[in-house]
Amino acid sequence: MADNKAQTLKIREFPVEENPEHTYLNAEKGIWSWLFTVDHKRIGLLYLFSITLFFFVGGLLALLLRTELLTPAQSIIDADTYNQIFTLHGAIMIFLFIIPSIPAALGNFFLPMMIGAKDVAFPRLNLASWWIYIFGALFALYSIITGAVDTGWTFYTPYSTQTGTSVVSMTFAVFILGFSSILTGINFIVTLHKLRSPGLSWSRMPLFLWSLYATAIIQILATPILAITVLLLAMERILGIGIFDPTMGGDPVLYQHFFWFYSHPAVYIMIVPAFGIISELISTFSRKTIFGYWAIALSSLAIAFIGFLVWGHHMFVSGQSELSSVVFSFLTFFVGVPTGIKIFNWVATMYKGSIDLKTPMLYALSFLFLFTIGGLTGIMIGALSVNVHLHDTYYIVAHFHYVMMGGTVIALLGGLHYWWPKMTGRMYNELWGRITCGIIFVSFNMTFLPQFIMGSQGMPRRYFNYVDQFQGLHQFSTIGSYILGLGFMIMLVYLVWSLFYGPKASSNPWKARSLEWMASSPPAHHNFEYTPVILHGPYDHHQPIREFHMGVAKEADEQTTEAERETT
Amino acid sequence: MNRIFEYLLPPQRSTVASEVDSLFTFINVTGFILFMGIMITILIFVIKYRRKSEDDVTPVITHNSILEVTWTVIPIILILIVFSWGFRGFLTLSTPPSNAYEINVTAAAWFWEFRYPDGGTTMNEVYVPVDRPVKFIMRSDDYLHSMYIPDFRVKMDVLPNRYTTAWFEATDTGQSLLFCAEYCGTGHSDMLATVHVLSGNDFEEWLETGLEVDEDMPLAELGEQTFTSAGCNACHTLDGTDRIGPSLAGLFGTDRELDDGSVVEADEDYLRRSLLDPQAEVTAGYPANMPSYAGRLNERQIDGLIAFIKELQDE
Amino acid sequence: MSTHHISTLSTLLSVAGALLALTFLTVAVTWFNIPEPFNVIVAIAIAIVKAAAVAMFFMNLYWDDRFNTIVFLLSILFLVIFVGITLLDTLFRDAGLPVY
Amino acid sequence: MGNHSVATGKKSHLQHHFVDEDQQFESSKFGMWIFLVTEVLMFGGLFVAYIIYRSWHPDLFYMAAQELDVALGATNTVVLIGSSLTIALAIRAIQLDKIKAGINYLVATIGLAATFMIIKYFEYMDKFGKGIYPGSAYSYDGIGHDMAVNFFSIYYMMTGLHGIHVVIGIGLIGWMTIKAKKGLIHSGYYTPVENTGLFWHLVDIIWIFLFPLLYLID
Repeated sequence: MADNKAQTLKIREFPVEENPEHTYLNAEKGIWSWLFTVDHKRIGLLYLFSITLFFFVGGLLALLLRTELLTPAQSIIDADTYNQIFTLHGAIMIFLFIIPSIPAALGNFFLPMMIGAKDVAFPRLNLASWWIYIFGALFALYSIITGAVDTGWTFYTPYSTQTGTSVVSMTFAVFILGFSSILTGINFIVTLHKLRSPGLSWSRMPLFLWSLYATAIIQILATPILAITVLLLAMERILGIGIFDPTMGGDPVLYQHFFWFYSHPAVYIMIVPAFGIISELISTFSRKTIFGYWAIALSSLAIAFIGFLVWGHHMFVSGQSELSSVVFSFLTFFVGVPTGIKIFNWVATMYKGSIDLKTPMLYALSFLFLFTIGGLTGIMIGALSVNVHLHDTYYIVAHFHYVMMGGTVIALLGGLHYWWPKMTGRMYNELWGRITCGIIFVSFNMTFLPQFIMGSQGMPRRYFNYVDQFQGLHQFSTIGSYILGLGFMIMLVYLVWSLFYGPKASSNPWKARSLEWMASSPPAHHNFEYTPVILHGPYDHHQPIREFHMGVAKEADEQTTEAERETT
Repeated sequence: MNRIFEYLLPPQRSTVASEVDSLFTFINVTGFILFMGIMITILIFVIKYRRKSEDDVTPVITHNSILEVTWTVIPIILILIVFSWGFRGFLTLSTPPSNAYEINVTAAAWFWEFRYPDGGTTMNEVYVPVDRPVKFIMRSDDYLHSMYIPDFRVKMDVLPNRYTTAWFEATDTGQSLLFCAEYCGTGHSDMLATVHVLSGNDFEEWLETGLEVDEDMPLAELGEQTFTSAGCNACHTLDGTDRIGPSLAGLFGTDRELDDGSVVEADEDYLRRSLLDPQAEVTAGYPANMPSYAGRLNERQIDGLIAFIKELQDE
Repeated sequence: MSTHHISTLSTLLSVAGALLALTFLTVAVTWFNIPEPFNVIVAIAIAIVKAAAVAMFFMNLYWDDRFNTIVFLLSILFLVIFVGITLLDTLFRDAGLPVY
Repeated sequence: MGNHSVATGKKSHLQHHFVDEDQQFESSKFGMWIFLVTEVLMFGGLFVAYIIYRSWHPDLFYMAAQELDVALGATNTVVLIGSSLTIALAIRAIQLDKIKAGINYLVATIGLAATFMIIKYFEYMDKFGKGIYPGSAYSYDGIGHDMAVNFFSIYYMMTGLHGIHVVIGIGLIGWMTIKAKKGLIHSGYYTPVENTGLFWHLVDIIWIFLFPLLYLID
């Protein structure tokens, strides 16, 4: 990778410019300078805007579903519409929101900054990936207009090969979106390998980057299987090739293997980046070195790897061989170990820290609460005999919402508040931030705790109509979901408000130590006007902050002062 | 404590239920202890180590091997316990006793059909003896379905291309609900059946009499009974509102416009053809997904249904 | 670092020659009826040797950064995982083969 | 590891965020290798389907493979190996700044790739003539196995996806030829042609496996 000979670099301190005049936001003007930008920060914001849009669309659909479930049988929409809406809710939230959410929005913005690079390795590919994403979204929209899809986001055969809805165009949308995901993954891996600043060894990489690295690896290895799966599914409908459809000699369980070989690792594409954000938040707001750096970093990779061995735990009652169910169940539990290690490390990081309960930290603590529930209920449904009872019930629905929403979305919100001043140069209202976090935390539990109870009582999922005994819990859950929706609306309002009226943010409001905070807020067009040199780890809160401002002195720069150190 | 778990779970009405529930309880209790441990620790830390001033100095603690090994090993031990416990229950669930009473189950969009060893058939109702293992040998006519009886803690997908099996031994008499747990389209959430657990004598008696079609029952009344027992009500209403198929109210004698544009009168012959070969003449505006009832209904039941539909016309 | 490797003419030609010879070999072994499953094993073994030759000498992995080789082998590893665990299901289903 | 030397004067193809040409070349090639990983896994899905159906119906695969023409398959293997050689020679020529020879080798590669597609076309037409189509259009009854269509579905998916890659490869190599003619690639900057070469060799490798798996079942 590099020349092995140690080089002596002349370095000096580069103080951060407060209230910068030239930033990436005003480097170029006009809508075209945004839509066709190759600046990773602007692409990150394009993604942020898109995922927010789709999050609200998906959320509205969810509220519609919850409203329908206020009463058994029909309340406002009919069964077919209900089926289409829960399919769209799942497909939009997964393919258009949560998979690109943290990596493509926050990752794009901060990955190059955190390693002191000017951009990702392939900026044009990065832009292409966003356009492909938009193109895929348009395809999804097209399939909604031409008859929607009612298969569930899992597209299980043979229902998906026989239903009258526009499955083919939806599968092509998924195919295209997968491509976008792959390009982001390639970009991240190459950037992390090849573009790190001097001194930024693997052991000094922020944990957010380790988690993005693990995520990118999963994206590379799993997404192609999704591509071939949906391609086969589309061919099944177009040509009737009969790999998956039993009426043509195919095997529907084989489809489930194909699907989950992607989709199980995909849940780690969704959650692993969240782990990274939480590591940053807990260390920064405890102002303390992270506990067990390597344990957290390597457990991300371990989760990524084990995640590929456990897909069959979605299929314990699918008719796969009992032998494979047993093997899958056994392997499944080993995802729990590295996940547990992370949680314990985060808690240990807070020990003897200097804990400041700012909004991002409140989200981090909410994450610990909700994600631990999500994880422990995961152990529950990994157990074979209990899974037989709980599979395909609301217990599963509650479990994955606790992991995906209580985990990923909460971490995303934490990260969004944490990096908001850096991205926009403005501070949001702290009080409203904390209130909203409280509202979301409480209403989230109101929405999904009852679903655990319904599930263990035997309420199957994807039910338009239900047995009367569940009505009370359903109504409680629906009311919770309304408050949850309200919480997100409040957040949207105060964040947008801060863009215009928020006070100007300093370059490092949280006194964090990782490299992105050493740039001005908002950052300059090329992030750093110098090549940063990294002397300390990203969590070395005991080191003076000026030692984090080191960079390579320009050759013409005569002021090369005291700090002249050797680095490899 | 017990009350909580009684609330959380459906009643235990099969032999495996207690085994499954004990693991459910174990994981919940251990999980709760772990969860509370973590949350209380966090709470203590947050209160005790609250930031006092902007100049707080924190100690550099990078790791602690003993602690880290501990919190790696203890979870491993716990998950091994949970795995083997779950495995044991799964072995029970997936090995039906050889003397089990076998019932053939066919799932189709959107009803359940049960065939008993001596040739009788019921739809959306299944009668089983208490304290005797019962094995379902299941197959689907179309999509994936899943046979789920919460009270018995059994669930198994029903596939179109091969047989899957599930078994249970009910422990007390009464009724339990059977759900379809694998999403299968429009009528998925209405694809329910009732499990009647009868005592040994009652079951024998039911086999003698219950399966026989009551020759004395008036045709229309038999039709009305068949309308629910055969699952027609999953798709057709009697009050004029549309569901998946057209409502049957006032249908008899009207002209039906078919999806190929032709028009037929809904007379007795048409109704019979619709039952036995539903795809041949599909009413315009409705999906062509009604299953064929050929071989599922006997002659008297078909006549009964026709009589019942005719009667709806008169009212 | 010699990643700008320029292959010699003789390397390229001899690799191509070997590939053609192996192609002939893989067809030729089908003329003798090797019993199952050895015929498949022989055919795949020859294919692996050919693929390795292409990867090492045409795609320059032999001279390249070792990490690229690891990356490439990683794809094979995950494919093996996919096939291996799926076969654990398909080969061990009680009911045997799917009925048409 | 990254930015060791401070960027001095910028050279023609160096993008602003790379420190030097070597870093840029290494990054591109590394990116290409990762992309090849996704290609391997995507084809891999089809290989998995192949392996599972072959394990279920070994007799079918034997019977159906008799319909394929080993001679044509072998010819195509030779053609693709030849094209791999010519593109390797093209890269070598460009590395040595023998642009003219490089262009000739690239054109030869396109010629061989086209030959491959033409042979494939005749193979497909021969099958279609007999009614051997993928999926429900299948109407050939010369194979006494009721799952016969299944083998050909897999056959068409595998060779079809491979064929699409050959066509994409032809496009890429054509583009490289134009670039070379315009003098845009030379010993100082040949990254695109190197990556095209990697892509093309992968297409060859996949065929190396398809050939014995589909044609040589005995």
